[in-house]
Amino acid sequence: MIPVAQAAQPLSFWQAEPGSTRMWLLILAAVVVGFLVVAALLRAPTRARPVIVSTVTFLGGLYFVLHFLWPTAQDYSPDEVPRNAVEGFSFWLQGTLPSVTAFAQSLGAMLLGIGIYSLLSIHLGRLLKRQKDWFFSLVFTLSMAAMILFGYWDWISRLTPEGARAAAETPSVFPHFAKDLLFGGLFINMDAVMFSIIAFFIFSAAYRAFRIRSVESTILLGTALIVMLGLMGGVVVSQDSLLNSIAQPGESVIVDSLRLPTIRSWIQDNLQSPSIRAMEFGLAIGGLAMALRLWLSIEKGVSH
Amino acid sequence: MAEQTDAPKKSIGEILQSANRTFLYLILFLVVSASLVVTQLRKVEVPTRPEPYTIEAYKILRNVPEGGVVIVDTGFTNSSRGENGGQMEALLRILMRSGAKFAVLSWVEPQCIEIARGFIRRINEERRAAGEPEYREWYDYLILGFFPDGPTMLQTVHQNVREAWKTRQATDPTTGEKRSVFESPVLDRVQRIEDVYAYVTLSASGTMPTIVARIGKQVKVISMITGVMFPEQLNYFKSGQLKGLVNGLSGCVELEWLMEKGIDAQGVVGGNAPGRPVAAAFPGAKNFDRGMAYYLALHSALTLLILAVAVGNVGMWLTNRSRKR
Amino acid sequence: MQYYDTGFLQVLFVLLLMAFILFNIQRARGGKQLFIRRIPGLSAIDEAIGRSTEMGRPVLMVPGLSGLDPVGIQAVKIFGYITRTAARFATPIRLLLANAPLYSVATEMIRDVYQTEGVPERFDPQSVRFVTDRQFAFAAGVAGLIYRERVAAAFLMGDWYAESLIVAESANAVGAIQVAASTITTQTPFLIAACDYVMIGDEFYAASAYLSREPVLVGSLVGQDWAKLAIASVIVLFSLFGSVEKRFVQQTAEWVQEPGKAGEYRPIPARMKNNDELTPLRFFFPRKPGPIDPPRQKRETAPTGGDS
Amino acid sequence: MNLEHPTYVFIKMTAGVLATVGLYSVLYRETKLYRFFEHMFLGLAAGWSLTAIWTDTLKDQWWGQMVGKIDEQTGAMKEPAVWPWAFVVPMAFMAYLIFSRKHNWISRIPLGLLIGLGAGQTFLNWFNLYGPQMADSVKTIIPTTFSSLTVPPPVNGQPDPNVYLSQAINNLIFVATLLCVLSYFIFCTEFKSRFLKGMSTAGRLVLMVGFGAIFGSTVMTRFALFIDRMYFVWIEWLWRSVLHLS
Repeated sequence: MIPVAQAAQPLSFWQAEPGSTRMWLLILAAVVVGFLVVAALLRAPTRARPVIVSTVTFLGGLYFVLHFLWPTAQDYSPDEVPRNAVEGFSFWLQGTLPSVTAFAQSLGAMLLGIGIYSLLSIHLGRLLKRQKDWFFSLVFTLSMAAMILFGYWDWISRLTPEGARAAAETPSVFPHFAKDLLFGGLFINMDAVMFSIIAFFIFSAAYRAFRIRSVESTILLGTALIVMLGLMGGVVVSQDSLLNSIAQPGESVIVDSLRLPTIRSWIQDNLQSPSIRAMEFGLAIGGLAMALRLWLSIEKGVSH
Repeated sequence: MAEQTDAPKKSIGEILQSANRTFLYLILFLVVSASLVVTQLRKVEVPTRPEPYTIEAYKILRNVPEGGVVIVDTGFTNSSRGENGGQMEALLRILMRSGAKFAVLSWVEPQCIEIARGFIRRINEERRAAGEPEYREWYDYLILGFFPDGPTMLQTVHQNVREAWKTRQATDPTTGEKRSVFESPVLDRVQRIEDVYAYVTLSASGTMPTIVARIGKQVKVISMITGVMFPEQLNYFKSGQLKGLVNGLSGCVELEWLMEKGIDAQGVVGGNAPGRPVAAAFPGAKNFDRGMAYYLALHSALTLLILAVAVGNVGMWLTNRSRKR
Repeated sequence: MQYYDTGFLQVLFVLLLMAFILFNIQRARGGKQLFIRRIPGLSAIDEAIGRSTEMGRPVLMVPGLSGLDPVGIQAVKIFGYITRTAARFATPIRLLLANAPLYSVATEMIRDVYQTEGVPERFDPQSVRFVTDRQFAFAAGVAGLIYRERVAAAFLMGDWYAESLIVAESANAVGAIQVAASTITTQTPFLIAACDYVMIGDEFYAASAYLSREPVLVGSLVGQDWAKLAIASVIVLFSLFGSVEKRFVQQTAEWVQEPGKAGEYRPIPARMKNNDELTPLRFFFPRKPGPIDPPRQKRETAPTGGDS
Repeated sequence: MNLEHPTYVFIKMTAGVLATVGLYSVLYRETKLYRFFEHMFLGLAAGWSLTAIWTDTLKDQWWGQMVGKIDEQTGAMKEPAVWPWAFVVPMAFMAYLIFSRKHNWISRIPLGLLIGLGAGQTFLNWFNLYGPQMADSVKTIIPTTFSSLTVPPPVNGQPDPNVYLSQAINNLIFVATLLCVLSYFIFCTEFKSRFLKGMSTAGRLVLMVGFGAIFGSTVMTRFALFIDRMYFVWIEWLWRSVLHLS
């Protein structure tokens, strides 16, 4: 529960009373000002364009670079007063982090429409012009419309606070079932089907590609075989009992090191781990370099 | 897709090397279906030998002190139910039988929460049928719900767990009121994340590093993962960032096996050395379930794969030999 | 990043890696000729496009599930080089994406390629498509397109997860030449099994430098090599130092830190050091400082959320 | 009536079985049946994304912050409205200018901002992610005792601080493997010396070991998911729901 005292606290310039006229006016003003800025940008000279884009990119990155470089105040707590300017700035950085991540997510989320536009332009175009496969575009459009319709209907009638209150009295059954059938019955199942179909493809790819042609493919095949056998409990246990007839566990180092899980974990510990790790280090540095080039806008073709 | 098979007649070697895709798919389909039906009819129990990382996970989960809190971070949907589903069932059984309290959250997808609810309901039904007390929401477990921005939530958990989940509420059945989750018997003693006994993540994707990077030093993190993610995560177990690891379907069977056999005072799985066991078994309870139901089919599918590769190689060898002549 | 104890060394280390990269970019810009070794998969690009042109079938490019991050942009950049060749021969392309922001960037970059090649009319906006952001719906869509359009060449590069094999085997079934590179190491073996050429690990990042020979990229690649050497040296030197320390130096004091107090060393009888007590590891695991002194004051009223 | 109703559960499962048959049909070849289910799948996915984007992300992360929150019972303010969130709208609009022939450059501003934020996070998280992995790669390669070749079992549950010969050798192999693979990923020099050339070749071979091991363990997952699907069709649907067998 939020203490009542907080409601009486004065609001800063950036805040407003929820639902008040002032809030809606300020929101409207912000949108208008934003669009005026866009209108001004439309007139930006060609030369200035890359500069604007690089500056924005740089500032975006700078926020996290400051997080990275600025000494972090120990035990940050929003209800304490920083002791000095260094701590004060760190407090600001830590306090704004949730807003900045939420901003990036909201902005990214709003761009989904661009993708949906691309999809619809293809399918509606095909549908209206009755091109080849127009029927399937119809299937696409209808399933999408149905999912949106029942998705929101169900959400509004059941999952929003107002809806939940209404649903407590008269449960709205239809949208709930329709959404669950589309989402839980079809969509989730289709997801699972496509995921499981990989088993077939692994089977055919392995059959076709795993031939003992070169040293490399032999090594790959051999290791895969050992690991697969080691995953089969039945094989492991029978090999164990076979080896136990030669020497009990702990009696002979040589016999013990022939056991499948031992070989498997030795390979994984001493060869797989470091080799994958080294590869990851390479990728990590590649990513770091790319991030650096993007941040400073020295990667050609991205910001200009 | 079907390959043209007229033209000059193929040698045996070439035939062995060029089996039709559709034919391969059909065999796999038949073999797996048959194994499942056989398991269902005969209740086959294929033996296994638990790995050290599964044993560590079991030790921690089996020894949650009475009333200790475990966070269950579920990140799987029905598409990886084959591996994560069995792990979830085993996890819930161990926690409920050890009397641990747990809180479920997700930051992968909202439906993960619904799926987890389904699993809790199923295990509860099973407990009711066995005459054991049911696990009650609010008193014994909590659903914290979905967090859209996991990394930030975890970062806040690292600093202040009460701040991170402060908006989350649950219904108190005694009054029917919505109250803060921190007033429930599950979380009321949790002031900091260090007060949580363990943090278990079930996932089909690489969410674990995000968790470990933020709270791995404060709480024991156990990862239950699909076989795909395993080699990558093994590094984290070896570097001590993960305290336990369960590897896909085989890990799930190992957990079921450990629940059946236990670890004795000497640390031997299934042994019966005198003294207090390192992690006891649950004798007589339903320990084998989904993991074991799939295990025979896994064996036959893997054997089929190995056979197919062998056939291809024999074919290549025969062809090469006839060419050399 | 916290600076207490040795924590600042971590910041310095990352800054050092960044400095290596920037220094070499500067060096390459200054006209220094730098060498790059051959990357096998990349020589196949022209061959694959040539085949597509002959057969009159499209070239497929997919960055997997990459988002608007360094990986996704790198993938689209490589696709830009492929598109340049395709644009010259008027070979149709299909670039399919699973992320809307990356789709926007890719549309811009591909349009640019056609413009710089002087054939803007050959750019078909529908050749760059957003499919869906759901992993397996994406796989189903891409596989369907592969079968229907019978692509002759497929370039799969970027963050490829489980869907890699669905796409790669479908492309194999229609007889396409495939060049792949996944930054997700767990997928590389499947791509090796299903594709004709596979770039391993950060060959993916080296690809654009290799293809374009732009000084910035080549310089950056040299810097990346230096950074890898730095990591290797840290591991080797620390291993040697730690081994010698473990063998010959004994632990005579133990670090104790009680909650709410500053930590301190307390003397103990000499014993062999545990692995986590070796000096080099302090670089990775700095110690926490004691409580804040003097303590901070409380604010008079609780703040109402952060500024935005 | 709720979602647990047996008739409804059966309908839902049957829908799942139909979807399974439809999508698996691509294994035979790309038919109209597959195309139908593929387009339905894509449509549902697009529709779901458009639903979830509001309900899961924008509603709380953006709208909720912009208009604030009121306590439903008391009508008092719970969280103030932070109106500058409204600036996100014109910002997102700029990205939509990508469809304009003349002004498409403006879309690079919001995209550039997102790229910048993403790049910055890479620097911030780099050491957190890879530091511990480097730390774990630091190994002790000098044995401290020769009393036993292999590690003896623990006594009284106390960890033995000693490094035994076999451990030291394994650790050496670990570090050497890591170096070999790293050397394979050096792009900007041609290795002249036989030693370095050998290292990089060895690096490639060890990588193949790593890939083989990954292949082996991944195969299990893929098969497990396929088995699960078959379990759904044969046992959960046919066996239990259609034939009502136990």
